[in-house]
Amino acid sequence: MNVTTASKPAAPAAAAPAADDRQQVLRSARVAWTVGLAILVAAPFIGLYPVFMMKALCFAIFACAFNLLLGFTGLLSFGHAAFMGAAAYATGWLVRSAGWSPEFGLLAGVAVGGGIGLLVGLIAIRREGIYFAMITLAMAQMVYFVCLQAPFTGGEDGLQGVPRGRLFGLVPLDDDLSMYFVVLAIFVLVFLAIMRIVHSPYGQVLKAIRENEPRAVSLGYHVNRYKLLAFVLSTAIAGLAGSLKTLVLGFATLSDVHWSLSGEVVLMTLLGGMGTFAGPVIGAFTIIGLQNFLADRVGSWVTVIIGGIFVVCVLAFRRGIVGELLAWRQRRLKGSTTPGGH
Amino acid sequence: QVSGDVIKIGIITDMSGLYSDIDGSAGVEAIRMAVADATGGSGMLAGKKVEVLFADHQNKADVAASKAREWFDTQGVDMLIGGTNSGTSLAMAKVAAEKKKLFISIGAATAALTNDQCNPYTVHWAYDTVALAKGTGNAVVKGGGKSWYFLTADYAFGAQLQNDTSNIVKAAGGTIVGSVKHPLSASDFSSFLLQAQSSKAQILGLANAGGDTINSIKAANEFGITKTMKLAGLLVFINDIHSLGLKTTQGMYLTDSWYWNRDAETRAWSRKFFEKIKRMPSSIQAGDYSATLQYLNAVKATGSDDADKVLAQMKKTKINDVFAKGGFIRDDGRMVHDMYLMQVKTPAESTEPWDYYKVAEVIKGEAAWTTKAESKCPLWK
Amino acid sequence: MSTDTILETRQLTKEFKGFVAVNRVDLKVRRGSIHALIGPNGAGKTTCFNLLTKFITPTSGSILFNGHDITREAPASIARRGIIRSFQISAVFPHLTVLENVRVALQRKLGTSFHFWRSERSLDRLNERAAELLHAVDLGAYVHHTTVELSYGRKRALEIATTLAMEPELMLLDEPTQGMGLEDVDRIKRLIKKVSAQRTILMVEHNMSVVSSIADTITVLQRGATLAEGPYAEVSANPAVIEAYMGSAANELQGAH
Amino acid sequence: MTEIFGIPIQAFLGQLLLGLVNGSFYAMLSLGLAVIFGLLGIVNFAHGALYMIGAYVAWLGLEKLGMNYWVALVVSPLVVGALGVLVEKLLLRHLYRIDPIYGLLLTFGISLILEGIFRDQFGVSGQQYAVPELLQGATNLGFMILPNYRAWVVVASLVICLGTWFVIEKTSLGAKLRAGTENPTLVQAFGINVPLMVTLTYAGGAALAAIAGVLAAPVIQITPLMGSNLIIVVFAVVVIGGMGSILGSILTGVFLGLVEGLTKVFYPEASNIVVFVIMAIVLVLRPAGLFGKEK
Amino acid sequence: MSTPFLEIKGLNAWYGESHVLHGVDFSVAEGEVVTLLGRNGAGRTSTMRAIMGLTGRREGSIRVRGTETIGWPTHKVARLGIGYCPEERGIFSSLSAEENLMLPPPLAAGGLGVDEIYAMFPNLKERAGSQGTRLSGGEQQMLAVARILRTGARLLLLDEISEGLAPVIVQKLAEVVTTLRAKGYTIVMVEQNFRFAAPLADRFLVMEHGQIIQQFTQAELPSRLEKLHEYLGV
Ligand SMILES: Nc1ncnc2c1ncn2[C@@H]1O[C@H](COP(=O)(O)OP(=O)(O)OP(=O)(O)O)[C@@H](O)[C@H]1O
Ligand SMILES: Nc1ncnc2c1ncn2[C@@H]1O[C@H](COP(=O)(O)OP(=O)(O)OP(=O)(O)O)[C@@H](O)[C@H]1O
Ligand SMILES: CC(C)C[C@H](N)C(=O)O
Ligand SMILES: [Mg+2]
Ligand SMILES: [Mg+2]
Repeated sequence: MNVTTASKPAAPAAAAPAADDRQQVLRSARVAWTVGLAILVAAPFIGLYPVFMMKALCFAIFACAFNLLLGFTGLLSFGHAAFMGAAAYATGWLVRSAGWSPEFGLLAGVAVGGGIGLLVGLIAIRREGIYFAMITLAMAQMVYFVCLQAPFTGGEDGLQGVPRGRLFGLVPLDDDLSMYFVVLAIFVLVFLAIMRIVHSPYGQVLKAIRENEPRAVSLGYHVNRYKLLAFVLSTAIAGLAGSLKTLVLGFATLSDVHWSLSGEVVLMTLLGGMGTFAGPVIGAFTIIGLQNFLADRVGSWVTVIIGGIFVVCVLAFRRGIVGELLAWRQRRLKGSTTPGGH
Repeated sequence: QVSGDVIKIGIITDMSGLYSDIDGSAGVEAIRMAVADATGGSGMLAGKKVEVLFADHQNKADVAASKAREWFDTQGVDMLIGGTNSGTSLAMAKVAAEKKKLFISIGAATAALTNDQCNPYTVHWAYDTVALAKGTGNAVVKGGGKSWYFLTADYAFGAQLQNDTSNIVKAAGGTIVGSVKHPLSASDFSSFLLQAQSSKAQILGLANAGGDTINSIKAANEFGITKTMKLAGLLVFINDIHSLGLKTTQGMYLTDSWYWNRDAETRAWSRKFFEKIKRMPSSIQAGDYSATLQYLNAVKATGSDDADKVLAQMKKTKINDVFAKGGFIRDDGRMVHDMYLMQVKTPAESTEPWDYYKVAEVIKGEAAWTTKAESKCPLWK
Repeated sequence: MSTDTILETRQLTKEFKGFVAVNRVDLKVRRGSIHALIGPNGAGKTTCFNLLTKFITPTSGSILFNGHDITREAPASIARRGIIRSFQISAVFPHLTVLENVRVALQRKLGTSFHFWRSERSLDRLNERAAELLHAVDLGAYVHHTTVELSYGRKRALEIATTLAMEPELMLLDEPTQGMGLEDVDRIKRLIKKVSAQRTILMVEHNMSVVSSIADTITVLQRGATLAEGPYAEVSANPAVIEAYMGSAANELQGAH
Repeated sequence: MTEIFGIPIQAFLGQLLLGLVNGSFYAMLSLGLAVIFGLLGIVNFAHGALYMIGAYVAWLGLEKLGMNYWVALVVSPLVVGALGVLVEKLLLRHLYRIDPIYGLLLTFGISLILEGIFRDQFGVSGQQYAVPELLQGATNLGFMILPNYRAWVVVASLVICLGTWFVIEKTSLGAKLRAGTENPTLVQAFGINVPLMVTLTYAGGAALAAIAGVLAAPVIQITPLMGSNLIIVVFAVVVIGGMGSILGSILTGVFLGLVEGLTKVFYPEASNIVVFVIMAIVLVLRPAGLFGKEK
Repeated sequence: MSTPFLEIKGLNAWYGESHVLHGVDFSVAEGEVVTLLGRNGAGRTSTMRAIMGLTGRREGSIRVRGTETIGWPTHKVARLGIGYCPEERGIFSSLSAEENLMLPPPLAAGGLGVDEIYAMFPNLKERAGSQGTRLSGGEQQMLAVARILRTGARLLLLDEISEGLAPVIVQKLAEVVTTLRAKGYTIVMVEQNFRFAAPLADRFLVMEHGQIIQQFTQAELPSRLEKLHEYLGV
């Protein structure tokens, strides 16, 4: 479905194919992209509930942002909800109480996500691996309590009744359909932006750092600066996801900053396939869809099922859905051409 | 004309959390009882099926609002009942108004639903913070409790209840010394209570509910707070008394909108309820029943499930059922009926299980609720 | 100090919780030479390397590179000055292609490494130079392979190519022939000799056939301290060195004759 | 003197004592985490869930079997320890050779499963557990009325913490554990069954969590979420103390409990975040934590 | 002859990707003392580690008293009665000297008693309470050897036990090995210090590039010196 890079902890999803294989991969990737986009464009007309689709797209953006960090940089942040949530609150308050227009609300969300990301990143980036995960988790909890207690966040009630307003003062967003296409457009832009980041000179360095950090240091890269930038980019995009979600649903609440959401986004990425482009999107749709579908049917078992998926993914399925697909196709391609080397 | 050829009633309430005893699945059962009674057991009204949907909002406003929106958009729900928790009701009220559907809040306490946040599609059925404050607040101040400190649940309900009670206390010549907020569903109240204790106030006003009230009362006993301060439970349900026991609660004053052991009619209905649930109904569960019954009667009368028509019909009909006598829906959406100031019996006075209250005072409809002068609701001007 | 000395350590010392791994080492590396660091296991060779590249911080002593005191500089800054190391265990970017491995090293000089908005195609102009370097280490045929697929020896060659791409003034090689078959050893030996033109090489190596044939100067460490220094012939005849490293066996055997 | 910095001394000492109670729980939980992390290198996210189950076992024992508190204090750690054996043998075992991050994720998943099951069974509204008869009542300390049970919690947890510390630092079993954290392969080369030791260590850590759960049962609401609410603070405690340091986790736990208590006196709004603020400061000044060793 | 105590055939071993043993074959009879010779990096340590199951992947056959142990977990191998004294000594810093000494559990009856050990290494008795890694290098080495003598292991794998030690201690260790030999222990030693190893061993094995390239007995030693010089050579 797309070009991948392997993730640090997981086994490699794919090796670089030879030139004609690559053509073939590109061609099938293009087909897959077109189909995916077509489905998204057609979604509201084929009976998919637009509010659900918008919510899922927001989470897809969130998961993509997270994947930029975990999948492409090798940093596991266990507090990503904080950035999404803080931005959601910021946008909610600015749009509702300060009367900002939606586009500025979104920009402010990006700034808030990135800004808090910078602060947290400066502290967390000093440690690696599980330490990094635990520190981000703890810092995020701090954001959570600030959101719980700050005077403008509405405490347990959250910020409610955030109007969607008019985009650029022109497009009224109250209509679900026009809102949907705005969300879709933003999603596509973010997706392309992430692809560009990954396939940029900067992305190359990130990849190198993830593959072998001491080596990257010895080549003269100040790796912490690169990681910090990745962290900030990721949190800024997470902020965008939060802001957008606030506009779509009309509220920002504590669920948006709660650590369980941080866990969910890890799962989305892991399930879809970290270090792949489409993985987080598929993961987000799967998890949000599953939650929606199961919530009324099985009650508390949703948590059990989600936990079960986590366990299965970690034990048996570390490449995720997209990663497995790619690996499977890789194996088929390998079967037909002789492997290089030696 | 019935939309989608079914009359769909949805209830979104706390089905698993600290308020689930007060409403929860038993509340859903009360609604089913109302459907059965309104349709003569057939489940069909004017040839259309009546359906009941329910969902758990987990005390989260966002979950409640999303579910409500989804139900209106995709399920064609015609009338939404909001269960416990003010935060969720305020959120659902906004969605319902946007979708122009009828929303009846039963379990939520906040008077804001029919005051500064009122809207034409919201009806508030059982009780509210103003009524609680007027009932219990006045009684306590009259009994000599002049200086107050509040232990307040940190969300829409707690703040509103504290605020409304403060107004009453001040109006009656009392003073407010301070307050401390605790999170909804707090696990340990000890440090909040120590804060309260050092305030030296006479009265500790509990502006919380359900499990939180139960636990704060217990912890207050454990830490000996009850020796220096008197507790005033501002919102106490019969389920709370049941789990705390009469020994701990005897003599306490509380205000409620309904009591199962009030008269023959309430007793008869409650026994039916008890058969199914093995618990006596709370006032909210009775309210669930009443609201559903009145709604379905109005649908039958108008032959339509259009919110505007049904609501107009409901507003012009007096409400006389097991829950309320001579009740009516005011322009701000408040269902006006009598409230009761009750005192908890001593263990000796109680003659049977669930026989817990003496009615100390019936607060008449006119006196119980927000007055026109106080109201900021534009619909009632 | 003379410009002839590219790297100098003065009383360089590293203690690990009371254990002195490197003890007052005064090392002088002459510009343009191949300088080997040998010594028994645990003598402190790798630790020395780690100190020079600041992967660990010295307890005391100083390090001078081209006359500048670099003792307090960050690892990346030291790399930027032109001291590049290779690792005792293979240090490549396994899931990058062979070409990309070298390009990552070349890329730094371009100054666009933080440009996340630019296409990676902007790096293509480095391909030619990268391929050139790969040819130099006989990896011309593997340019587009993913690095994991290479044999161990070829990975080490790639590592050297990557290191060369940094145009280091001083290359630090930690056991470049470790774990290799004979022909790989030979390839690497020739390679080192080849790339030593116009630059200085400091290497740790146990393989005496490599050391004896290409090293100009040898420093022998033992328990953190310098035991001997000089050209191979001299050092290998030093009884202390024979005792501590080359093996008293030889000594004994000779004596027995 | 009746006031300190304008705060009644009673409130001050009272909150400090409550802080000590909380600190005892932090200490016990972070101790278990430290033991598990030390030997297995796994950040046990499920620790909170194990703590929760410890409390539920006590509650269920009382409700269904009439098992009293003192029996629960023994049975619950056994049950939870057995659960720990299962978890380690069936799941964690497969993760030792890969990135430790997966251990964190796996135990996170496990905690979701456990929590979900208990939520389904018992709702989230919370169960009450009566204070055992022997410890009912309160002692008037003059500045506050201290429920006897809370005093017991402090004493019991300190005894348990110090006991664990003693076992690990002063006994031959502890010597094996310590040696195992330093160099498991060599310990195994001496013929010690390290995999078994690892299993038992995890079980032991789980049992510690369960004891904390039983101790907590009478003072808080027993809810399925009681563990996950606490565990993040405990993580912060562990990071501040220095991962894997036994004594560090005990001292830091108690210390942070006290700090929280103090914050409740002077600036209650910040009491929830003070631990995280301290964590940030400690990390900036000493990245390895207060008692941690530089790697 | 009876089954050898240790019999190794076609042993291959890897550390990650690097292939360090390329088909090692040899056997050691009960009560025999064998020394592995070779240059740095020849694979002697790796051979010992492979016997204990401490390398990465292994292939081939390792029989201890006739029991195939390849693929066994390390602790089971050890329980066949093998004591391993690693090159890096492996003294635990978080344990006191005495705790270090008492750490390995008994594997069989007949191990030396603590008193015997302290009699053999009086230094250790003196330093019993100090932190393991605070001991001097020589003391650490003694501790590492002493530790496995306590367990009753009958096959000892001693990796460079004379390394970095003062001549007196080396001498002491030589005495210890001689004593053990007299007691019928089976010993495989890796030694760089030929002067130390030469008089102790019954047999010498020469390794290069992860293979045994030469074997000869104590008696053949004088005639092989020339050749040895070349192999170990300088
Ligand atoms: N981080 C550390 N903490 C404690 N001791 C260390 C540390 N790193 C190395 N040492 C010790 O320092 C000494 C020197 O180690 P070093 O790795 O420098 O040896 P080397 O000369 O490279 O040996 P080899 O030839 O085996 O690679 C050894 O005794 C080692 O155990
Ligand atoms: N952990 C390891 N990872 C990778 N390679 C290793 C490892 N340990 C040893 N090697 C390599 O394996 C080869 C054989 O090493 P080994 O330690 O067995 O040598 P040796 O004969 O004991 O020599 P000496 O101890 O004198 O260095 C060497 O090339 C060494 O560098
Ligand atoms: C039923 C009640 C406990 C609900 C609470 N009074 C609220 O409005 O939030
Ligand atoms: Mg080394
Ligand atoms: Mg060796």
